[in-house]
Amino acid sequence: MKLELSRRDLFLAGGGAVAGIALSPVPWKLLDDLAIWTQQPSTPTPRPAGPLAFRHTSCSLCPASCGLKARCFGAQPVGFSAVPGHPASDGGLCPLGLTAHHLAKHPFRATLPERVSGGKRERIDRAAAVATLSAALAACGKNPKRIFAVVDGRPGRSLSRTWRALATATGGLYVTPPAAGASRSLEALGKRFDGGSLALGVDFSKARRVVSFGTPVLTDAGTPGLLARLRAESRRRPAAERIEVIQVEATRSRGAALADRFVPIAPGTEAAFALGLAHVLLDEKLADAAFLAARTSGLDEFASLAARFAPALVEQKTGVPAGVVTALARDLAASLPALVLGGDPASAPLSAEAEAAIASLNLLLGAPFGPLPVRADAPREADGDAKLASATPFDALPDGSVGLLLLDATVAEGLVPWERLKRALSDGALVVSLSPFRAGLGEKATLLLPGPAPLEAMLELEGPSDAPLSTLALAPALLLPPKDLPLPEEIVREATAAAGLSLPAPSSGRAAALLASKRGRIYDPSAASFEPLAGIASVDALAELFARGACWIDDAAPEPKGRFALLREGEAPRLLEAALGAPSALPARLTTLPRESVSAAPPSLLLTKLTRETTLFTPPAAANASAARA
Amino acid sequence: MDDTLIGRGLRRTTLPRFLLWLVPWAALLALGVYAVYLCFAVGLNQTNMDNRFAFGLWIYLDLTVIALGAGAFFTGFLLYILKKKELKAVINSAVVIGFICYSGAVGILMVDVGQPLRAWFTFWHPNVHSMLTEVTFCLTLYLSVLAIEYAPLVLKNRRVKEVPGALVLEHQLHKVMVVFAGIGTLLSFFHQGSLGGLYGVLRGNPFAFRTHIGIWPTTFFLFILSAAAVGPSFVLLTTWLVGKVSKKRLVSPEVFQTLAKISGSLLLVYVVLKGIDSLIWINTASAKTGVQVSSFYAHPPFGTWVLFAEVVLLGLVPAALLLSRRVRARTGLLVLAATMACAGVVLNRYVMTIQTLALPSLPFDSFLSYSPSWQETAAFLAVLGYGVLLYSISFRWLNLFPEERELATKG
Amino acid sequence: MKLPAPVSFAVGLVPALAAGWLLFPRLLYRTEAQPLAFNHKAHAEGGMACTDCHAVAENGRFAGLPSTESCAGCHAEKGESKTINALVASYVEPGREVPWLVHARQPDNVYFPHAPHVTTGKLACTRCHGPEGESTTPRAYQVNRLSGYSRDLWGPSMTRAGRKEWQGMKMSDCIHCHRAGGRESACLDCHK
Amino acid sequence: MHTTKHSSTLPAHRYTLVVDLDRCTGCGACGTACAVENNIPPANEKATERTGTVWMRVLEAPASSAAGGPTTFVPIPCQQCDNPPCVDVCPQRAIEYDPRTGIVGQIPVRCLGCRYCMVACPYHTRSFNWWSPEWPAGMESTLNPDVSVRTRGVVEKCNFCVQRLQAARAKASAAGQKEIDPADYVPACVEACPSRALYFGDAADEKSEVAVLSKDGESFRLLAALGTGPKVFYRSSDPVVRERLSRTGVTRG
Repeated sequence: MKLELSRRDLFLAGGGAVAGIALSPVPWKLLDDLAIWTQQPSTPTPRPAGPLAFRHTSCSLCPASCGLKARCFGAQPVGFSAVPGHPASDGGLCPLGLTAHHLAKHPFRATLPERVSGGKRERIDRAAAVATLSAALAACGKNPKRIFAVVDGRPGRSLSRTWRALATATGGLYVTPPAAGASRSLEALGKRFDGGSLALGVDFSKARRVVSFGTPVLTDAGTPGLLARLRAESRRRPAAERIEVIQVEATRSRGAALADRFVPIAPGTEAAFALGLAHVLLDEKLADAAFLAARTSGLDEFASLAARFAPALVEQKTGVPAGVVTALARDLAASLPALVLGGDPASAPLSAEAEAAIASLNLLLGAPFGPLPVRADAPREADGDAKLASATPFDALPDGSVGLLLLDATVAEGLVPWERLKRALSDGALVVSLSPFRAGLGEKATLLLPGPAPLEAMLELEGPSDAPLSTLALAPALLLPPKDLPLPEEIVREATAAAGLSLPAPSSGRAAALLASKRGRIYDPSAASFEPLAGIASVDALAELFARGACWIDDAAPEPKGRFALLREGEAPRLLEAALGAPSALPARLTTLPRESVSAAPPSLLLTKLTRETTLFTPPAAANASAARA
Repeated sequence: MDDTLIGRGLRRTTLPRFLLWLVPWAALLALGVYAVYLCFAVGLNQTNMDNRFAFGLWIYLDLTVIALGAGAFFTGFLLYILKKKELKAVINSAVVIGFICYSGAVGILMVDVGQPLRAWFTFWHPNVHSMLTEVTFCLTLYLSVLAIEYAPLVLKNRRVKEVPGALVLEHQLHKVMVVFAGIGTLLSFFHQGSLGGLYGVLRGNPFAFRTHIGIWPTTFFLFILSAAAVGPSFVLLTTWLVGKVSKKRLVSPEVFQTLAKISGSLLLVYVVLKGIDSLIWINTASAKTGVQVSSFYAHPPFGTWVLFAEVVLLGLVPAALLLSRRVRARTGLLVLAATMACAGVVLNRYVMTIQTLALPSLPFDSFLSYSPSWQETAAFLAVLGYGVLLYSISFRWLNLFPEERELATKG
Repeated sequence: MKLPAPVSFAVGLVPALAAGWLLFPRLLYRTEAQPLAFNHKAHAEGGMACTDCHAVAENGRFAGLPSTESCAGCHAEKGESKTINALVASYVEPGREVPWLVHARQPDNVYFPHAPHVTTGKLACTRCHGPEGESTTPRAYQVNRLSGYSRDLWGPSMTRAGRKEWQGMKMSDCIHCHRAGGRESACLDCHK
Repeated sequence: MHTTKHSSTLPAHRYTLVVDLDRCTGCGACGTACAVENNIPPANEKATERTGTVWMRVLEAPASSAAGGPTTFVPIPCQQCDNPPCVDVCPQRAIEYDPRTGIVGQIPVRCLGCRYCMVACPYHTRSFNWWSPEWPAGMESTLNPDVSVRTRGVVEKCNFCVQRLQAARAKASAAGQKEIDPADYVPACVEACPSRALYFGDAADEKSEVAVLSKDGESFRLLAALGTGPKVFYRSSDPVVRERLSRTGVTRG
């Protein structure tokens, strides 16, 4: 019997198979699974790394030292919010701070020492790093053209003592960069006090008019958003209490665009403009006569200088219509208290003469002790017996003299431009950076000793030097540094020892020094309350508070006795010459991310959202290109 | 093999020449396929569309080819439902063109969406309020109808006929064709309309938004009408073009007359209604949103000339021409008028898509520009290449013009 | 001899049915072993409640599975049993978390809060998780090869016919229960 | 808790954002906090302001007067319209208006990426994922586990940090409360704004700050004439700014 298989049988069997599959779960289950499959994330699936907890610390990226409330899953922070009422920041945070937890994973992060030789960058081990550094240290001091210099972005820390001791041991320099914001104006004014140098801060809440010669007061200086907030709040108050911001600047910067009044001015003619305002104030007897009589000296000499700057001349020099100069001066006099701030070392530095003229103008307006209060530095460890080098200002760094340059991790390129540093270096100098990033100055260094990234180590953070009161946080670490990270401070110590030099043991006495001062109050962010420092029982208790993210704030300092000189000895001729000089070139108009220029760390990659996906800010590449041109 | 595939009594060029003719179109298709591959593999960042110009060349293309492809349903409607027997001469060609237009549009749409694998969710979780749902449903269904209408053409091929059952199937299909023509017409009415509704429902866009009649904005009806009007014109145009290229007489002149008359009359109705709609729009848009209609035309290059060109130059004028017996008598003028009619609808679809997106919306927006990337253009041209290929093959091996043999033996 | 039509049909039908019902599930799911032979029943008989290990925190977050640290609260040292030895040696001592394969884990875009269900809604754990607490060894974890999700989301039966309430954790199951109780919900109540 | 109560007994919430334009300095903190909270990836190398994924966009409006005058920065998240033009256009119900919160939700896993909603939205607050999201190695560990990551080819937008509402509801549930503590539900942008230009709350509560602020004469809404009913209000003490920003953009001059 032979089985005949026809095409019909095949069709039937095929039909049966189709029916069988249709009657099985296959099609329906597959349909469902495929639907889910098309929704499969080809993306990371974030899972909590532990239970949710909030931890407090302070941001170390810029001098503002804002309080951070970190939302953490297990040990992993996933976001920050500001801490309302925090003494340093009062609830403000900037884009840089909001992304601080990304920096440990930044693509430019370095976790091993790197050396650049012959134009090639190579990773080296700890021993090689120590050897390179110790050879360079040993060579220092022998040749006066190849000295050692260390740049410290945040002087006054316990670590700063180590750097000062190292400078002493090698016969080198301990260099401090200018502080960001309005510090230069405050210094210029403080120097005129006859009781010696006086530290002043800025208290915007006490001013009705803020005249800024390029200081980004609304956008980028001091506590993020503070002046914008104060100004907006004042608008709901009677007209006489409103705060107005007047920006005097050569370009329509972001700050100028936001100011209530923008006075475009020929670049480099700020001194003439300030003296013009002084002229009107004195000529029309609008200056704060009581303050001048009680608190200043040298009015006649200054008046005769200012007399030369009639509004007509000022118009000719600065391009600002005479009427605008007069009206502004009258408005300032009518809306006291007013204050005037100079440029910003990071974005728009002014000449010393312009700062001097601005200091005089502040005196005519009676700004000191009101909008410009006296402040004291946060308590520091006493030098004691230790022989420690004193600070050399960055501007005073001699050209072509440095054979070994050590850049602390806190040094920001915006305040310490590489072009200026290069001038100070002698041929074949070794540039050591302790930055954890292969970016900014870390990229320029020939020996990179990367340390812990932001949030990976406890840091001593003082608030900005132009804040009305000093603050201090011993900000706890949130993240663990990579396991095998060689600590740069240890490498430096080893290399120093290998070079036959000695350093004092590392100290950590800041909390003790603070406690001993009995000054100020401490803010506990978890309780959102202040406690007088005098009430803290022990250094351990204080340290524990700091470990919970606390922040100390100073008491208001008493008004000192003494007078300000309206002009310093021999200042008048220089001032006159500068104010009558020709305008300078127009600076490029850039809008960098807030605080980008004063941060030692590169911005998180997420901030490309702002620089690439909005038109608000100049992309970093364009900013670098035009900075190089300038 | 090739010879035996060509319909009896039809004369076609030699196979090598035919293949040579296909080469450039195949190249176009291949380039487009590569562009589509890029869009799938790398993503839609290969296009120049962006968050503000979220629709671009492709959506415009879809709207346009579907309007032009309307000849398929409308000729079917005229032939099978209204019994305009003379249109039998072009129905096959119209079906092929419709199939090309619709399949091209659906294909491009699948590239245009970011997650084509999820496109079928529309059937699973449909939002009945969305015009796009209506478009998706009707388009897919109508494409299936077109495939069914296409099938008899293939089945009647000399060689396919020899397969047992093919003729029976063809005969059965022929008997129910009137049903499919009806279904096709209904579906087409809906998706042509909902394509218009796509923009007419945009409440946030005073330029595109139109008064609603029932649940549909007026653009719903205008799109149906304009598509029905230019469909016959496009059939006329393609038939004439195929005749020119193949150097053959394919249909008798009366067919052109009928197509032109129908197209002209519908176009006239469309233009009148479009005019009325524009007047209503001008008077209600500003009343509702405070926007003067003139400000829509204050952003060059979109001046009032656009409206004029759409309604008068490429609307009223071709309508008049197509309705004039003296114009119809001269093929050159007739073809010009049909071209103008098609151009009017092409412009309308352009305006609805591009001007809608380009006009500023927020108070600090500016007029936006957009130019397609080469990938978008290549994918666009691939539809053209695919169309010519499929049409050429169909023309060679299927009997697209039933009158052709007769006319060839006669003349 | 010619085959009768039903026979030809059956020649196709039967293997297809067999493949669809018997082979397909094996192909679709992959079985993975749990890291430890955890005994729920022993813990429950020891007087522990589900929430002793799987608690809702004060902030409303469900803690999920207990950390190794909490296991170590009772099982810090070896000796009691093989499983405990393994726990101590592999996880407690090196301080690692146990990589449990979670039957009830939902896709990443799903947000399921325990607090409204357990605390407010007073639903028993068993309502959704079944008699998991009575198990003496952990059930084998089956993962869908296509979707990568646990088989428990679909339920044990391929057809989902006749399944118990706790068998299956698909969106339709959630919706079913919510609708039955007249509880309205929006997409973003349960999706993130 | 909403999910456990019958709808008829539910009080309707109207979560509302008020933006004080006097305070905004365009610093970008809101958008940054938003990107961190919502797991928005860093910009692709080729991304521009028109192809980026930005939920909270800050735009610079022209100066308020011809003579220059201060610039106004306008942060624009999804306007959470009460009469949203986007919901009805989605072909597969990937957008939903929740009548209990007023939040317009977009469900990326349902989205097929047709971008019709983007065309429909006059505020341009949606982003299409033109690229696959990518994070540098290791940075995924900083992602927020409360928000799922979206894939290439889908549309996304602001949802008022609804995950924070979810968390607040769960917290209320755990504490046996029916209503959330308003302090527990604050979107990331509001929390981040250093000049406190953003106010958030439930406008259904007549006494809430947002209810009061949104009703006074200084508040207005963008494109109010279109009838979309946004729940994002803007306010300015400058009548010129108010007038200019409440216009429809197509109107020239």
